[in-house]
Amino acid sequence: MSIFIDNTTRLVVQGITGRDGSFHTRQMVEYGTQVVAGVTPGKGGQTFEAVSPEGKPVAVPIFNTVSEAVKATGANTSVIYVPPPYAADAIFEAASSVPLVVCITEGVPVLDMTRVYPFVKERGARLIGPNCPGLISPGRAKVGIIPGRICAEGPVGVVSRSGTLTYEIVYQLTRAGIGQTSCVGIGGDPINGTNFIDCLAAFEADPDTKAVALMGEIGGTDEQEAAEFVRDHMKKPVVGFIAGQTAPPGRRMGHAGAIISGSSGTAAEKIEAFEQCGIGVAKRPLDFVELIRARLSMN
Amino acid sequence: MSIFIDNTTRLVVQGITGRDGSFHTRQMVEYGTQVVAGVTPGKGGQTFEAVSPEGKPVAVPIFNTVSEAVKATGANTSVIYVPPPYAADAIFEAASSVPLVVCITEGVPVLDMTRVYPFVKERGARLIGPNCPGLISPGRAKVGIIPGRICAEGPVGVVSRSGTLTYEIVYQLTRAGIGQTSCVGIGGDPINGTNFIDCLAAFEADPDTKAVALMGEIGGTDEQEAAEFVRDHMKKPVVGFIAGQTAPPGRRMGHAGAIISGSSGTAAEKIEAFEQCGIGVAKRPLDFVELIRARLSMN
Amino acid sequence: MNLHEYQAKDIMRSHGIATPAGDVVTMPEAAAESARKFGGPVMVKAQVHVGGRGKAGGVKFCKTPDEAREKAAAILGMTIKGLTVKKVLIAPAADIASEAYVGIIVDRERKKPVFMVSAAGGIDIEEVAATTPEKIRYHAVDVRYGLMPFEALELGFFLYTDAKLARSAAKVMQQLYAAFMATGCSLAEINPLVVTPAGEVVALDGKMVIDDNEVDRRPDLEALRDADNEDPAEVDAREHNLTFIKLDGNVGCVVNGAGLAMATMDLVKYYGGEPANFLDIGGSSNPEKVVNALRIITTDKNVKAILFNIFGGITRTDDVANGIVTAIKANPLTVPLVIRLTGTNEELAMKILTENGLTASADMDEAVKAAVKVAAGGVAA
Amino acid sequence: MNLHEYQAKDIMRSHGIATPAGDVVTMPEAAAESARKFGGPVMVKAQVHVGGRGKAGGVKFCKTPDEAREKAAAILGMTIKGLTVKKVLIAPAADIASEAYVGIIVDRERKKPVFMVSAAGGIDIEEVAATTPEKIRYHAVDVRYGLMPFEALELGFFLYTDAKLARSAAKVMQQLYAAFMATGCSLAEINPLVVTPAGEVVALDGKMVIDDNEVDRRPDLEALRDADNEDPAEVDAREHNLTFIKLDGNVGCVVNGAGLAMATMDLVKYYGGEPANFLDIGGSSNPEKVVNALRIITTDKNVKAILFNIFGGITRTDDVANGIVTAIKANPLTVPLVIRLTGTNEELAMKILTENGLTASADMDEAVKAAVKVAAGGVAA
Repeated sequence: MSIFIDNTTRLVVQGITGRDGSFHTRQMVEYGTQVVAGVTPGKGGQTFEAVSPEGKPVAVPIFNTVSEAVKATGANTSVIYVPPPYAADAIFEAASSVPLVVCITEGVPVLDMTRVYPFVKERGARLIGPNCPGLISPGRAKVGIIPGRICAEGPVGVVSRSGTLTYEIVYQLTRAGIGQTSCVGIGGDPINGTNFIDCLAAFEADPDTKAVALMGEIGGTDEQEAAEFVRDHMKKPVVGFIAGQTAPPGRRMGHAGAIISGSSGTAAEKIEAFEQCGIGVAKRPLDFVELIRARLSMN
Repeated sequence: MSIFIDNTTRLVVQGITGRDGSFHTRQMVEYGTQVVAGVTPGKGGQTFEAVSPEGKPVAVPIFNTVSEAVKATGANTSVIYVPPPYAADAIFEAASSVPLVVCITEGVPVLDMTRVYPFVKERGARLIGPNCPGLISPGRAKVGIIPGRICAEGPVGVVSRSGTLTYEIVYQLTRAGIGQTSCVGIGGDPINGTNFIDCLAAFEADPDTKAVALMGEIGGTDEQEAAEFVRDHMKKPVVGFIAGQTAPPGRRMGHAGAIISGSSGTAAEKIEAFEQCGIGVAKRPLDFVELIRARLSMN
Repeated sequence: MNLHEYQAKDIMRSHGIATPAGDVVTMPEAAAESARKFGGPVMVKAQVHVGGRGKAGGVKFCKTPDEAREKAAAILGMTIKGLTVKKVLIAPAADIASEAYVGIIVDRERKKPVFMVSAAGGIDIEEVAATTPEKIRYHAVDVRYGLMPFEALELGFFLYTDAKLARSAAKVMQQLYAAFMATGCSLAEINPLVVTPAGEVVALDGKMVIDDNEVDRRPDLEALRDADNEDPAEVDAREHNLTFIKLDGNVGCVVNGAGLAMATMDLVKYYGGEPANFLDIGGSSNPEKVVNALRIITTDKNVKAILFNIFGGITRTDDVANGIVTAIKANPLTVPLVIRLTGTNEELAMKILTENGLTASADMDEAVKAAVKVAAGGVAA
Repeated sequence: MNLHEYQAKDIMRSHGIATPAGDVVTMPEAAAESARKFGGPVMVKAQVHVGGRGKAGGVKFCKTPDEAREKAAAILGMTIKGLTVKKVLIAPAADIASEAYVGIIVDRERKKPVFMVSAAGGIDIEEVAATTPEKIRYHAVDVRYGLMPFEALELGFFLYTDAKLARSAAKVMQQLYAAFMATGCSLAEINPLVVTPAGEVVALDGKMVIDDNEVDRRPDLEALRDADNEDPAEVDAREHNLTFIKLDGNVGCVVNGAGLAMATMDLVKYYGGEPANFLDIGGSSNPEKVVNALRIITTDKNVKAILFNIFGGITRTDDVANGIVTAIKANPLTVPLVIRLTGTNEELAMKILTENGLTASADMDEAVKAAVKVAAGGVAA
């Protein structure tokens, strides 16, 4: 089992002919994801060529609009690789047609997100991102840009606000022989569609997930709320890490959301929340391996 | 029993110091309605004088905002007598604080209502109107402008799109000794907060209501949908009337909603829907008396 | 409030929609001059607030300035559905590759502005809706979010398979939506939306209807009104805060409230008469309104009897009685008057009427029957 | 992106907010001239992108033009929190009856713009929030509907009991909200909002921070940037699509991805070192980026070792290796270099480095430990 995506995922790629979209579509197809459609307005009727895990050519049909693509192919998930000024519209379009939308685009204005967020909720859709690496359920499907070969099937759920840091930790877990049910990058922006709690709840409900690794960052209070959720609603063990312990206040550390405002959003208060709520604290990425291993062996 | 308003109604009047607001507030208080607050920005702290049914002076406190009024008095219903350009904002304000909002104002732009409608729904509030006479539950409370003395307590629920036509019919019923549980004017505008079906469902659920009188008009398809609802979901008898049988197509008959567009919205098709769905058809207002009487005696 | 084609096009142009330049003229010679200026074939189009101008002969294609003068002379002064043509629009005749339809109305069922678009434009859209409904696509706009770019593009692709045209059409959708909202419309329509041989998407005809409730709060919209092109009695009534619609019967009706006014007309018909009008004096009971109502009704020479039907709620019936007395003292009536009054201050009203030699009934059916009878030549009640 | 006070006020003024006229000057004599023009006492205010100007001595009250010249001379060239003051704003000193605070921020928890208003203005709002939270009212705006008039008025009445002042303040709320949305802000603030003795509501100081993501798509906003008032290395980095923040340590870090960059800094600290910077080369692996990153880092004389930490996902590690080789061939390094590379094309990258006399580790902890050691004066790895 896994969360959000699996073998039944039928993916439409918005911006399939763009630089990032085309590269990652090939990667996703190669990983075995069922990419059933692409969307690029004006290229409807063309096809996009990729190669299956078995080395066979795959021709993905391209449509002008998401609604056409969904109608023709039964897509149930969309991934968005369009430039920031058009990303909000792409999310609106996707959420109008499919229940799961993954937006990779970095640089979406936060005021756009104040409109996107209620829209997606009203539609009853789930948005992951924006500004995220997407997600992967090893051996089943990947949607986004997480490198497939660093992952392995196994019992750990991974959820993170950042991209390459997630890869680092997943890679270390995999090298140590600890595989994953699903790895979800929720994104580093101040407003995103899916938060830690959504993922923790899904992992708690997933029978195959035995432990969860959570990578937070400075900024906001999502990690504190996640910690309370772990304390109040989770039976499964959780190990957490906070990036940005050395970050100075008032400076945005790359991610639009990674900023310590006044006295709030510091790594120290998040780590304290973890400790108080029974979350194992990894002081450095490498610590995940032993902390997770210990918790898995307790089961 | 009654629908929407009764002895527990605690009313705040928006625009209490205006020409219409002050007149009708006195009428409502005199009828025995619990008018607990008024709102006129800038007159907060003053009081509005009225006279109770027992002839005693009543001092209604005035507030600057609805939220203050609700906080101080526990008001649970608002009635709006403010000029059309401000009516939409008054509805937004009311729906943010109380679950029942009655807007009397005539002339609210329909594009304002396209924003008001989803807002009220999101808040889980009920809006009656705009451009309506409000409602009355004889012997319990009146909210709006329906003259109290033409009504009497009894077993008939009344729902109507128009004002004085309703008075006419209620008056004829009352004169014939047939009283009412509640009389609701839902208003004559193309977009209003509460429709026939909402009221029919409430009357069906109200144990004291034994029959329903429904006054429709040309324009739209609300009466047709109401007829289907009566057929599919109501056990209680309903008698209906359609005003505008002689109205020419394409001309708006006073009410913004009373217009026959193309071949739809005619009185003939509405009357046919009534007949097909088992609604007794009053050919003229006077016919209500005998049609209702016959149905009440069958119980 | 209906706008003329040229006014609708001006508004659309100000929102960025491409629409051919044209001149509005009132004299045949000016039409010829305008045609000369455009230097090619032109259309001469009657500017009246009714549909079906074309079928009525109000739209003509002219190859030369002389022809434009001739056709303009024929159209100016023409009567279309009761309205006299006082202005014509002279616009260059367009070379058309395809014709589509784009319209927005406020839909009462969905409670939203709804786009209707069809590649089968140029003709009556109601006909398309009735005969080939699959050729129309409807799209309801959630005004909280506005028309989203992807929605506009979906509509564009419904009209054109070519991506460039679809994008141009999508832009027109956005612009028309902006114009619709900014102008407080209940309807905005481009029919036809054409593609020129050069591949441009152009609005060849435009129609807008503004919500009267918006006009009330916005003087800038009131300035667009062409009272010249409306029934003078209706204009007169509106200026005195009365709602009046002329009909073809002989029983003049004065009623308070729109629903009761319609029901009164219906009852006139029920008893074998024909109403001469819809007239709602509204909720306030200023005697002056009654005076104006009587003045307007009596200008209709078809009226053979006048029926008052007043249910006093907010309206005080004594005010109405005073208004009637004042009006007929100033201008004695030449047709019989039947009065029904009940409700607020009914007794006082009856007293005022009696003192002035008038009688009244408290019963609606009785009064309507009497009015129908006297209008048909019977004796006054 | 931070705006200067005078820029924020210009934008507020263009949205209708009353705010005193002022002159931005760069020379003391011009300050005196401006003060002469205003003809009364003035404020001389440093225009720098940091808070706490007042406490740092960057805001002064001056009674005469001579005093304005003197104070301007003192403030111009002053360094506040590392930034040199190059402009001062000269504005008439206002006679103040009361001071309030009005701010809007995008709140990540509510996912909406949130108003914060307080009658206790003129001082640090975070202090008010900490000590007397009941003096602040928060109001989240649903952007689908915008700030509604009744909401603005509620906020107005929270500030002032007088209805006229409350209405004036409500108008300011609407205008500030409009400015906030139109300018793509993440913060907009008026502190203080004052009432003049004449009863006018005026913005005496204004602050705006624009969302960098908005700046990226709107050249009109980019034009407001004052690169003069930012760290030159950070400006340089931004112009080359790198995210760089200077810190006080001695281990220069080059990392791909913000989260990994922060984790790398943290690990430097964990092993007893101090990071000299945050530097994210992003997801794309153009060798040119690596060249620029090295150039920017090596301008910092505190840097005693440079650490690369690259996890190749989208980023191709061979591109990074090529960038390193190119950069050090052009400008040989004067400090030791420690490289950690793993992921996409890792073997090719290792080969490129080895051929050029460089070594690399695949292990993050090992590399960080080595970098800390050499920076502290140990031997290069």
